[in-house]
Amino acid sequence: MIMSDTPKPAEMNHSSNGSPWIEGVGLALSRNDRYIFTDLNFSLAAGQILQVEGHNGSGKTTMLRILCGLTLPSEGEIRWCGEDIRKNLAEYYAQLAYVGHAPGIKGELTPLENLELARSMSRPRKEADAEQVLERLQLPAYCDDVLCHNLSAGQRRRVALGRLLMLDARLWVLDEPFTALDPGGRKLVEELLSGHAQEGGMAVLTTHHVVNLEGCIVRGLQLGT
Amino acid sequence: MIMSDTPKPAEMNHSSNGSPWIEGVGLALSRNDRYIFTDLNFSLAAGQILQVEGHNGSGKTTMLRILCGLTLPSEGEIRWCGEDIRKNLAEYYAQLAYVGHAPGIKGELTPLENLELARSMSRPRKEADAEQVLERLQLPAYCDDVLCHNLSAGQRRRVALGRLLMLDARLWVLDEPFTALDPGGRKLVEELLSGHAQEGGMAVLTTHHVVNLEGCIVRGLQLGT
Amino acid sequence: MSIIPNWLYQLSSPKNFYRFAGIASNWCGWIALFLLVVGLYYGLVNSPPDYQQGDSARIMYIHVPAAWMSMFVYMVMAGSAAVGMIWRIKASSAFANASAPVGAMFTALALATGMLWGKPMWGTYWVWDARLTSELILLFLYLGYMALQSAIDDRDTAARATAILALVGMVNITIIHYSVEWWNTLHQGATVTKLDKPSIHLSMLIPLLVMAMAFKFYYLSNALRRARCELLERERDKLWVRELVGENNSE
Amino acid sequence: MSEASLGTAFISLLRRDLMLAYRHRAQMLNPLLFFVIVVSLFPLGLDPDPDLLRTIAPGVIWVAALLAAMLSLDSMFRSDFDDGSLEQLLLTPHPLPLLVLAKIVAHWLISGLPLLVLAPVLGMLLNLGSESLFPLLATLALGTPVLSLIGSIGVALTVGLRGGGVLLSLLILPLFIPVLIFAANAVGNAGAGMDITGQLAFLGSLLALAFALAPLATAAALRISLN
Amino acid sequence: MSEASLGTAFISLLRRDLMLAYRHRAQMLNPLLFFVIVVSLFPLGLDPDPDLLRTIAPGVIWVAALLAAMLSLDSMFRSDFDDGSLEQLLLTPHPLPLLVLAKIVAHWLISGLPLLVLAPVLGMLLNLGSESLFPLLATLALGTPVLSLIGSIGVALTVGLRGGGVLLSLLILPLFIPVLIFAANAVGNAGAGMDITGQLAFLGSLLALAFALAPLATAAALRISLN
Ligand code: HEM
Ligand SMILES: Nc1ncnc2c1ncn2[C@@H]1O[C@H](COP(=O)(O)OP(=O)(O)OP(=O)(O)O)[C@@H](O)[C@H]1O
Ligand SMILES: Nc1ncnc2c1ncn2[C@@H]1O[C@H](COP(=O)(O)OP(=O)(O)OP(=O)(O)O)[C@@H](O)[C@H]1O
Ligand SMILES: [Mg+2]
Ligand SMILES: [Mg+2]
Repeated sequence: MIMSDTPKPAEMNHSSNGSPWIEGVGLALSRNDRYIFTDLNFSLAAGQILQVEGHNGSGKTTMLRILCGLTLPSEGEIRWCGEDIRKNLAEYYAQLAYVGHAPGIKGELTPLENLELARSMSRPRKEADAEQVLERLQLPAYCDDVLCHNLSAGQRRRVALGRLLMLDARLWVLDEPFTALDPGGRKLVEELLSGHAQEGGMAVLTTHHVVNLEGCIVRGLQLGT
Repeated sequence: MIMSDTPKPAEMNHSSNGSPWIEGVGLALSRNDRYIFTDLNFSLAAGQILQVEGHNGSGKTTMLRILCGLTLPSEGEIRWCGEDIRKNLAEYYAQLAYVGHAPGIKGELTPLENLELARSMSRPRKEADAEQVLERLQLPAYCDDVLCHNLSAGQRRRVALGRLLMLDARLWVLDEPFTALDPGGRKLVEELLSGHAQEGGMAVLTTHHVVNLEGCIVRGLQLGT
Repeated sequence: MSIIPNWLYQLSSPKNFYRFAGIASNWCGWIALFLLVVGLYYGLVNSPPDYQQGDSARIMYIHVPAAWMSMFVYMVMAGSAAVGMIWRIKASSAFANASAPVGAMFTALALATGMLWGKPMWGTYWVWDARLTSELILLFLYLGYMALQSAIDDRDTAARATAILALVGMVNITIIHYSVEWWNTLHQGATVTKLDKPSIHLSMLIPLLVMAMAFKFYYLSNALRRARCELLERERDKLWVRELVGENNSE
Repeated sequence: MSEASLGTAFISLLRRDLMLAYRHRAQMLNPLLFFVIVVSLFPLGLDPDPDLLRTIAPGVIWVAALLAAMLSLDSMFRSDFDDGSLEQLLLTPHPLPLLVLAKIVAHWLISGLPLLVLAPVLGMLLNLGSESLFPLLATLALGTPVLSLIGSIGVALTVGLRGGGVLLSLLILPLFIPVLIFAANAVGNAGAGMDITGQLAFLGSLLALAFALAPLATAAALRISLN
Repeated sequence: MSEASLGTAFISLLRRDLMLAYRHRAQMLNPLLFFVIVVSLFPLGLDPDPDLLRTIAPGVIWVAALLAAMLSLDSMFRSDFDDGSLEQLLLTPHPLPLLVLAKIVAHWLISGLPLLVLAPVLGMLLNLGSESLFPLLATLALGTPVLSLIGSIGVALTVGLRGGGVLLSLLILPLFIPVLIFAANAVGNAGAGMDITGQLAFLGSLLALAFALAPLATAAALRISLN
């Protein structure tokens, strides 16, 4: 079940140079007394990207939700810089940005309003400007005044991904970020990801598609048998 | 804007051999008085597959909804065997199966219940059996008793696609059917599609991914500039 | 298009309607003003005080036309919304939308004048009487129409949805009108609108009718002006609007 | 090639809605409990003078019925809209008004019928005389289906919209009022020994009218809302 | 690296919820209209005798408050849950109970405050004496926030938890009842010239208790529901 596991010495490294790292230790989850996965271990250092893989229903989404502290694992824990995230959720969440299956944007607000809202709810990136972010995400200008529920699926996803650029998060957790995006949009997200990694950020993502992350350290985590 | 258009003689052919065909004539749609597309024409004969292409927000979903008669075009009409579908919606709908962005399955019902419901609401395929369909869609057996909102995204999508196998529809309209599916699932849907085409069915689909439909006549319709 | 006369069909194009409405709204406005002055003079100054009610009866010249208009406007609104929905005529929907605030205003006016009149006549501003209540409901219907319209942001969809609402609300109009017969109420029964023999003196009837006409023309003038604005906004990307705006700018 | 049967579709849809309601028992009880609370609030909060209670009983029970219908109407098409089932409903070969009717019937079975069952008990709580009991039941039997029928139009018009609940009530409460007036009036008059066939006839014809027109209007409204 | 400010988050969330309710200025009128309609249902259904109306006025206004709370509670977390905003709310660095409080405040501003503004007018329509006006306002001011606070717990428990049982109704409605009884009672007594400090004190302490505990309970319930 475990494809890649960091040996202990590596962890020592992380802590010594002061940059953050995250690890999952002995994770297991059962639903209705059926184990979806057991004894899952991984670890991720600054500048690395973890790609969670597995067939439909193998527990990828569940695993990401555990990573975010949304779902309680049946066994094991998530550690941020060596400490269980449950000990200091607030500090952990200040470093985290999550984009899940559900976009987490309000259909009755415009893209601009949604991004402004996202910014004010967590730790904002200093230089972030909602309008520029939307431009960066190649959302056509006429969309600025259209309510999000009128946008197309791909446009909505772009707005949701805009959150990553509004927040100053070290750890990105992305559940199938490429869904609904056209090839141009996919390329864009790949660029965002590798840029983030090069700045020393971390990302955990799932996708059923081939991703092209040049110049990044991509690790794999295989779920399901 | 039009990439492929069937010449008149082809239409004559369709009608003469009695198999159905569908065409869109001079379609245009405006939202809040802004045109999303204008003067769109296409036509599709039995055994063919139409792949609608375009960047995010180019109007693919809207176009499929027009095809289903859900959205009223600002101009133009859809014709089924040469006749405006609005003239005889019931007969048209007996031939149609639509799987949209929203799965159209109830989260509080089990997959089996959902498929049974789908069958009883439209013209069922004679030999269709919900349990076999779920098996064909490679849904693990334990899912049969799990409520759909507990299923994973990909599993839910499989249930939604199950509708295609429960109904006896000549025309499939699929909006990004590959979303959330793992490679195995995608292969499955490709097989379903080419099987359907070989039996003389028609399909209209959108997808941002490369599809491999061997032995099928795949036509393209490009939206957006 | 055989159902609609050709001239009406041509009129229904936004551009022609805009031209026509501009002229008509001006004319109606002036006529309304003239009739209003005449009606008010005859009603408030020149007509005899009522033998039972004295001078307070003069409220009638506002109240009764306003009450009539409140229902009349609703019917026009529902009709034009229906036409707009069925034949997808923007001008017709725009006219329906423009009617709603005017109608609501007349309804509020009828309610207010009725309440003012009620104090000297019945000793109270408000009773929960069938006609009064149904008039209040009519106000809610207008407000509901406007609320629904403002809640839907696609204008075509909004026009069709509000048309259905307006048509369903028509049932209520019947109830308002017959409320006086169905329940025994404080409110006066039909006096003017009895067809055979109006039980009202001619010297009061004439100013009343003049006021009624004045209100009608005011309605037309106001609603046409509003419909014009809405059309202009909706067609802002169309050639004729650009030309129009261009003309004005170059002047 | 087996044909699509309207009867099967109608029954399946009805069964589905009842099943969903049953799985959501909590939500189902909400309007019912609300009904009981509204009715019992009056004897509890007011001074419990038996005569007073008897006078207000018909009105209170009817207003409570109205409000309970309102509460449950809100979710009539919402979840179907959200998960795309409504689209699928529109795409069946069956006449939409009849399918809509199945949903309305389900709504009435869930929200109207229980009131009929509860009404005698509540009437007793409010000292309603036994001579008013039958008229109360009769008006409820004729009137609550009208609420479901008319309400469905409003819900269909507002299904995709935000601020749903309040907007919905703005649209439909005015349309409910005739039912309320005639029904409460009938029960009150029955208590005073008067004849109420007139009111019952009115309610009956309202029901017939609503039954004939509301499914059509609702179906049209749904097609518009989904446009 | 600028820090996340709790104040900003609280205000933005509050503003967002208000904005969602009133996308257009005109929509601010909706709750007010709603109350007028609900309150006018009673005189229509009952016999519109001024004395009778005065007696039932407190009950009527309180039922309207309850209805407004119930109608809007249902959607308090639902749309946030459906579109994933609720997840995002849980993932902010701020203490969840305080963010939840922002949502509760928004709910009260939408469903409770308009009633306070309108109460004098509605009281007049229902012939309520001027001596009852202050007590009515006082009970509404103390009581409606309690409805929002307690209600939020129930909604949070049931938001994702389908078939979760009869919990919601059984949990929140019984808690609403004391509020209603004491409030309606206080207004009634005030009309009869009696002292009502007792009732007000009770409502006040209920409010204090709910204020202290409800956001905590709601936050915990949300975490459980999203698990
Ligand atoms: C708020 C209070 C009132 C309201 C809402 C109200 C409403 C109405 C309405 C809707 C009509 C038109 C009925 C129809 O044409 O079918 C009307 C007509 C009339 N009202 Fe009132 N009214 C009020 C108070 C009064 C009072 C106090 C009086 C005087 C005693 C009065 C006298 C009349 C008369 C004489 C008519 C014309 C009846 C006819 O010929 O149709 N109203 N009112
Ligand atoms: N209550 C439950 N009872 C039984 N099984 C459950 C329950 N809840 C969830 N599951 C199972 O847990 C798994 C959840 O998987 P998850 O959503 O994490 O999958 P995933 O890897 O993200 O899949 P996908 O690629 O389709 O998104 C599914 O197999 C689902 O059937
Ligand atoms: N009310 C509105 N006002 C302005 N634009 C609108 C409105 N409603 C929809 N649109 C626009 O119409 C288009 C809808 O496109 P549609 O959903 O059909 O795109 P799509 O091709 O399916 O895109 P995707 O690949 O992202 O799914 C979008 O560009 C959207 O911004
Ligand atoms: Mg997943
Ligand atoms: Mg799309």
